[in-house]
Amino acid sequence: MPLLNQGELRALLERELPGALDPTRPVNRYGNVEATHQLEVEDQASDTMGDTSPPPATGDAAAERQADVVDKEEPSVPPLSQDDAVVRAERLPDVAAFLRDRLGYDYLSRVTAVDYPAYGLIEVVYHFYRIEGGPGQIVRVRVPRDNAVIPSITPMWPGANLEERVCYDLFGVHFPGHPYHKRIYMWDEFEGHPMRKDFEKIGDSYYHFKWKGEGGEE
Amino acid sequence: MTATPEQTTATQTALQPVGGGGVVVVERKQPGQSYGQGIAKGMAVVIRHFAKSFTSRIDDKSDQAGMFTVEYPEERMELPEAYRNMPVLLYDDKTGQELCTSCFQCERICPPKVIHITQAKDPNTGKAVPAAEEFIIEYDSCMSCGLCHEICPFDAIKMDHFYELSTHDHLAMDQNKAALDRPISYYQAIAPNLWAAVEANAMKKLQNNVKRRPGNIGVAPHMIGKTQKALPTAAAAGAGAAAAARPKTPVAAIGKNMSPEKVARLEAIRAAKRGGATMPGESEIVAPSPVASGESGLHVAESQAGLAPSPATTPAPATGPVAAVGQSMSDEKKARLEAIRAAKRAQGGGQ
Amino acid sequence: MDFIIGLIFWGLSALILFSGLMVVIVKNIIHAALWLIASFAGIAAFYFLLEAPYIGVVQILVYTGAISILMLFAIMLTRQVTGEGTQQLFKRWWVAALVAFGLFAVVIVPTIWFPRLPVAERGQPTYWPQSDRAAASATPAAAPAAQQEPQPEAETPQIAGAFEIGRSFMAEYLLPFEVSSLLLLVALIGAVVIAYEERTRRRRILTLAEEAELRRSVAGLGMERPLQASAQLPPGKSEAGTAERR
Amino acid sequence: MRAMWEFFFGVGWLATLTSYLTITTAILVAGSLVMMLLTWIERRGLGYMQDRKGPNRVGPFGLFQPIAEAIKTITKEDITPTDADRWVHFLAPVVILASTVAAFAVIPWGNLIPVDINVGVLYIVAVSAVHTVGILMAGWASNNKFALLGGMRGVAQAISYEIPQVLSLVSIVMLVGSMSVVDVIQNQMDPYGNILSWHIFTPVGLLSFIVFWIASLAEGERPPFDNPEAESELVAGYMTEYGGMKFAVLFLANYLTNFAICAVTAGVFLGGGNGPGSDIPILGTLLSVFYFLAKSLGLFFVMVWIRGVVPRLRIDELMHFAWKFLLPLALVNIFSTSLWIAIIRWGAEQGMGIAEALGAPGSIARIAVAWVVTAIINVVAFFLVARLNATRGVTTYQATPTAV
Amino acid sequence: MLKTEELQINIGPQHPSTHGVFRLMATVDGETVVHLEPVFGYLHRNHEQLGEIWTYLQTITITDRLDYFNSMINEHGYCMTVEKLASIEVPERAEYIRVIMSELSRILNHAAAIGFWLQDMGSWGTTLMFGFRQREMIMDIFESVGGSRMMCNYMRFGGVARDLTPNLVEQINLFLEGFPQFIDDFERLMMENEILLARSRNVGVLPKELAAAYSVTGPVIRGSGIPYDIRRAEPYSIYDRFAFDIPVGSVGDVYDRFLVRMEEMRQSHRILRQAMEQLPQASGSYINQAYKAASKQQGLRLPAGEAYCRVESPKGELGYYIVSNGGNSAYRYGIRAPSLINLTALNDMCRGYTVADIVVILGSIDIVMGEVDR
Repeated sequence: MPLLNQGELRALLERELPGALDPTRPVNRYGNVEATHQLEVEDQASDTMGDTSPPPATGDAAAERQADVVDKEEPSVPPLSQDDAVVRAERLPDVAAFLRDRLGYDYLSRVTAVDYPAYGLIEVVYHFYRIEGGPGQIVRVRVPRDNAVIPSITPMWPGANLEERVCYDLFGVHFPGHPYHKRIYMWDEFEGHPMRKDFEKIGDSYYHFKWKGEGGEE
Repeated sequence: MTATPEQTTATQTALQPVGGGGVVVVERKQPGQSYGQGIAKGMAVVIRHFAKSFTSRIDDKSDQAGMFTVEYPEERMELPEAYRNMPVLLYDDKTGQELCTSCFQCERICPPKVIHITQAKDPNTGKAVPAAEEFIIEYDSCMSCGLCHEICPFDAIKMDHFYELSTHDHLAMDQNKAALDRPISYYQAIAPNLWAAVEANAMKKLQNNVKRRPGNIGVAPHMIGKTQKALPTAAAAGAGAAAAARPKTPVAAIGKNMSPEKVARLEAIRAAKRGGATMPGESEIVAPSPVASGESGLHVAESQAGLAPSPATTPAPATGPVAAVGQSMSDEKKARLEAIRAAKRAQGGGQ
Repeated sequence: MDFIIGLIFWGLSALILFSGLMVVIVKNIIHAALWLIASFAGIAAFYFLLEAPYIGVVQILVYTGAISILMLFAIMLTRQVTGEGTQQLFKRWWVAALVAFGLFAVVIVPTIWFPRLPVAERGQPTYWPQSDRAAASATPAAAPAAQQEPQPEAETPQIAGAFEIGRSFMAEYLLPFEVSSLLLLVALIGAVVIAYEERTRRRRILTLAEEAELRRSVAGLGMERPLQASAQLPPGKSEAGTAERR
Repeated sequence: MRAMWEFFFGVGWLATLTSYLTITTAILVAGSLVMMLLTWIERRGLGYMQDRKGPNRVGPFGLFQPIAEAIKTITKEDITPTDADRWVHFLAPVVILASTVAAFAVIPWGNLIPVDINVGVLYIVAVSAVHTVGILMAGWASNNKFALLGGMRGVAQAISYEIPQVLSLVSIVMLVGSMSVVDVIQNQMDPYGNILSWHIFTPVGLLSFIVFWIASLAEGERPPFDNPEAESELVAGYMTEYGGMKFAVLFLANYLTNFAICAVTAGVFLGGGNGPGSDIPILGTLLSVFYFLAKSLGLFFVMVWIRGVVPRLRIDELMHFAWKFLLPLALVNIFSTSLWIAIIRWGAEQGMGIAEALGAPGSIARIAVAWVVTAIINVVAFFLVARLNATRGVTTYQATPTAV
Repeated sequence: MLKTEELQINIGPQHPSTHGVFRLMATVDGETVVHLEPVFGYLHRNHEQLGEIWTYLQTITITDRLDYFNSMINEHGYCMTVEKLASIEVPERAEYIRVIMSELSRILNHAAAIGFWLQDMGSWGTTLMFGFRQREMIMDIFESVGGSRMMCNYMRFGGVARDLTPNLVEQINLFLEGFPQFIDDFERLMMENEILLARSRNVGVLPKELAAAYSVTGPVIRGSGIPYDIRRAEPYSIYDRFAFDIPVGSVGDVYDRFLVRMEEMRQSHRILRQAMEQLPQASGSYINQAYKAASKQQGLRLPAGEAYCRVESPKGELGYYIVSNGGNSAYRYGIRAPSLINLTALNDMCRGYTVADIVVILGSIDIVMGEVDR
């Protein structure tokens, strides 16, 4: 079947699997609005899918943008791409099956989690490719940071097994349905997820590991 | 070994071998054909190597059998020029002047942060002097990546070829300046071409810096006694002569790959700066447009190396970060600057 | 010369008796087996002392080499080794002691009654069954010329040389020789059958390729939906799979 | 030897005792020296085969390296694992070394013969059977999962390779007529010059040499059969829990077994000690010892050569190989040996009338016919068994239908 | 009869043949493997967080430490991702030098991998020594070019750090001259060895239809019969200028994977010969002049956005995923490590085989712990 180019996947998914796409527009709590705009809570249903141009920045945010003061303490947060297929978490397995069975993208290359504390969410990026070659497709799932739960696609794609465990271990994204849902690098009693932006970095001084029971220093 | 290339039946669009060549199925050995002759072949190969390793040595890369061992303490492999093991500081043989002007570039770029420099102060005026008073490299955690060697604008820090560093005294691994200093002739011996490429530039910069170093400040510790406070005439003459040979405009040397009109505008800015007038051109941060404005990242205020303005694609020359300019001006100039900035913000808002 | 042989004899017999005793006394059953092996070695040494190297070597090969391994394997693979649990003496130990003593008496009385060992006189083979006495007496005189064994002019003839045994297997004792070889053959085949039947009954673990092939043949299922990642076909299914494929 | 000591002590039994003791110490000292030479040959030979130098730092050409190693292993701490069977752990190396050294009692060094019992060949095989008891003791007593697995494997391998080893010797004993090692060597001294009469140059002897050599490689745990201490899977097999002196003893026993195997092979198949000029009275003995050592060390070099080439056989393949390849070959070889003897030696009264037509027993024509007949049988058997094994699968996993 | 219950065996983390610090908990029934559970994390240095703290130039030094057998290919992948995001144009000569170094690194890796595989099978190092001798020669080239044998730190954004001197070009040609004879030696030494055939035929079979689902890449997937090679599937750099074949296996067992590696060495040699012929005509210098100065590289600030770029490393598909927020260090720096993903199939491949086969199958996947644990 013909290779899809970048924007086509969104349209196709919308038509084939209604409700699979994730309509929400995350807002940036620090007002760093360069790439986001107000959450239109009210028009949830009649969301205009079509417009893929970045939303206009409102007046005061732009001014704030100018002042280098903001630039100094809070590093600017990269924009969340709009044109890729952003899928609702619970519909991910269906989208993955759709991609493989109908569109022929039968090779999952990469599952990456990216932490956006500014938007209050974790975005998990799936890269699908065809085994015969050619450019691939990117599917994104955005889940809130505090309870990040995405149904695991390991039962269908055994290749995602270890990648999902890495996302769980370093980012805290839970994958119900994963055959071996345990930490991959850290030891099981480790608390916290090291790759999250808010995981306190302590430079090279020794990390005092607190056992669950004692809660004491060492 | 390779059977005839057999095209796969998969869709050809994606897998069209542009440069030619297809897919070849590797040939497997059928069972039941071998009665030990496979092992016999292997033994033939091994015994040939056994015999040859007595007679010949492998010295160049094309022959495949013969003695390969280099017996380390007696015979040694000769190291290529670009070999890098541990950074060392260079000083001029004659005058004993160190090339390092403590510009902190290497300290900033060092990934494991093992270089620690303190700048020398002029004892009487208390002003900063372009020389390093104390220069420590923690040899035990330096990974010899060579980034300091590449970024040093004065070619003061070079990668050495010395790898027998084992010691039982861990503290000695924090090498101070005395332990790090090597004469230029030493580096010239181990890496002639690399030094020849940078020598002219390094020597010229050394002359500029030596002029601003009172007394024995920049001299390598162990050379202080030996060299009479030779006036830099002799060295300067040599360097000067070399410098004269090149075109006179030192400024051009800095922005050498820039278009002439940009050089002219730069000249104007410099003249204005010397005259204390404000910056004629408007200073604004180029919005991080998708096209990278390879803005030079030198945020460092006190660097005298001058900004090498990058061939910014946007018309307005990015004159470097706002903060750097504002520091050395009087307060009324600052107020005027503030006014300009407010006007810009208002104008910018409408963009 | 006799003094040294006497010395060796008493030493060896002490070793054999001691290790025999230890077999019974020691708690750990592996140690008991090892003491038994020591006594076998002692007996082999006896044969060498009696100038019968062939029997001595066969004793080493068969007993110390093979049967001891058999016993050790059997002990190791069957039951718990360090025997703390088992208590040493039964309540009515004296009955066992009485019976043991009775048997010992039965053995020791004839040896004491006939002081002289029935050692062969010059040229006369030892006590052999009547029927063979005639045949036996013929052999030593006309030893076949071709294969004259480099016979040291030992004072006493070879009581049981390798040559003697070989010849008698093919001559007088041909029938028992064949019957025993048949017996061994039956035992061998029995072992093979038991091992083979036990191997097939065990749960056969399918490799990935066999599973894929099985999945294709059993359900004709296409491969759109690959296997559960690390799940494995439930044992029941694979059992049925193997039985059916056989 | 006895006469000399009698002169000293004048008392018969003491003289024999001391004479036997001197012979034993001579064998042990010479054995250990040769063992050190073997380790040196192994490491330098393997080195040069891989285009690198072997140990050449300690002493000239690295000759003192084995001594350095001996000192190192002896000075290492000698630990016994906790709640291991202390006595059995201690006794295992003793049993292994004892069984190996005992085999040297019968091996003649050229013309110097320690003791000549008329069941020499059988004695060697019997004593190496005791070796397996030691392995099992070592494996069981180390109280370590890996050691137990290694021990079990070692015993299984040793037992299943003992049988082809013995059967291949049976055909040689049939050829010679007596089991004494000295007679076997004597038989190879026959009139047609010294070299051609070696057993290895008869088709029967050749096949029995192949079977015996491969089976002995397994008996001495040499690659490709070094399963018991297969580093890549079970760390060090039954030797895992041994350190210091006990490991040195195990190591010594291992190399002594290898030397014993080479010596027996040299003796039985290559006419150990026979060579041009080995029958001169005084000089001959020296020469024969030299020939014997040259042949044994040459065979050991072949062991090192094989070690440099082949990977290790898996334990189940190893068993298949023994029972389905070596054993049938050994049996076929016994059959062809009987044919060889029948054609060459037997006359009319043994029912081989037609052989009479070819001439007197032992004549050239008879030998030629025997050569042809046995050669055909052996070669056909070799290829038939090899093909059967290859197709019926020495490997346990049948070739599943290719997925492509 | 004899009831055998399953035995839990730990292979590693200190085990001679686990290619680094890596533990395998194997449940074994008799000699047959029932279940295999790899345990990672012994060499975890949180490489991805370092990429987020350091600037882009500094991160090049740690990409060498990912798959420390071929640092050149790691750097090549990383630099291509940054150049794609910052749209830096790479001159032709630099591209040729990069391809030459990558292919040399591929030969180095395959020669060593086959050596280690034989070592796991117990062949006492002959093939390993021959493989390492070839590796030594290539590392001499890397040393005179990059400055260090393994941690080359040689590639920069827009090209390479140093040009090829004429002497070096001559050294490479000498190496290519002697290489075919090395491969024939290597092949004659092992590939028809009966014991090796017995140990590796039909062992660790990964059927073709399952290979894609496990998303294994590199020689493992090509061994199963799928011609997936990124140099051909999605040609990057100037690979589309060279004619080379993709070797593919038929059964998908351990033996096929190593025949594929052997053939890949021949193909790399073929690419290298073509590259060395076309090198003199390549235009441009060894680095994009705009980015020649180290200060330029250090100060590079990528525009906000993300890029995912894939490279064919000898172990499989090596992918770099960089999300940038406009600053001079990455906001998120992720790596697709081929060794880690290839291990997903290890458990299913080893099931049903013996303990001795686990080590052989692991050797055929050819993992490096630096890349698995990151």
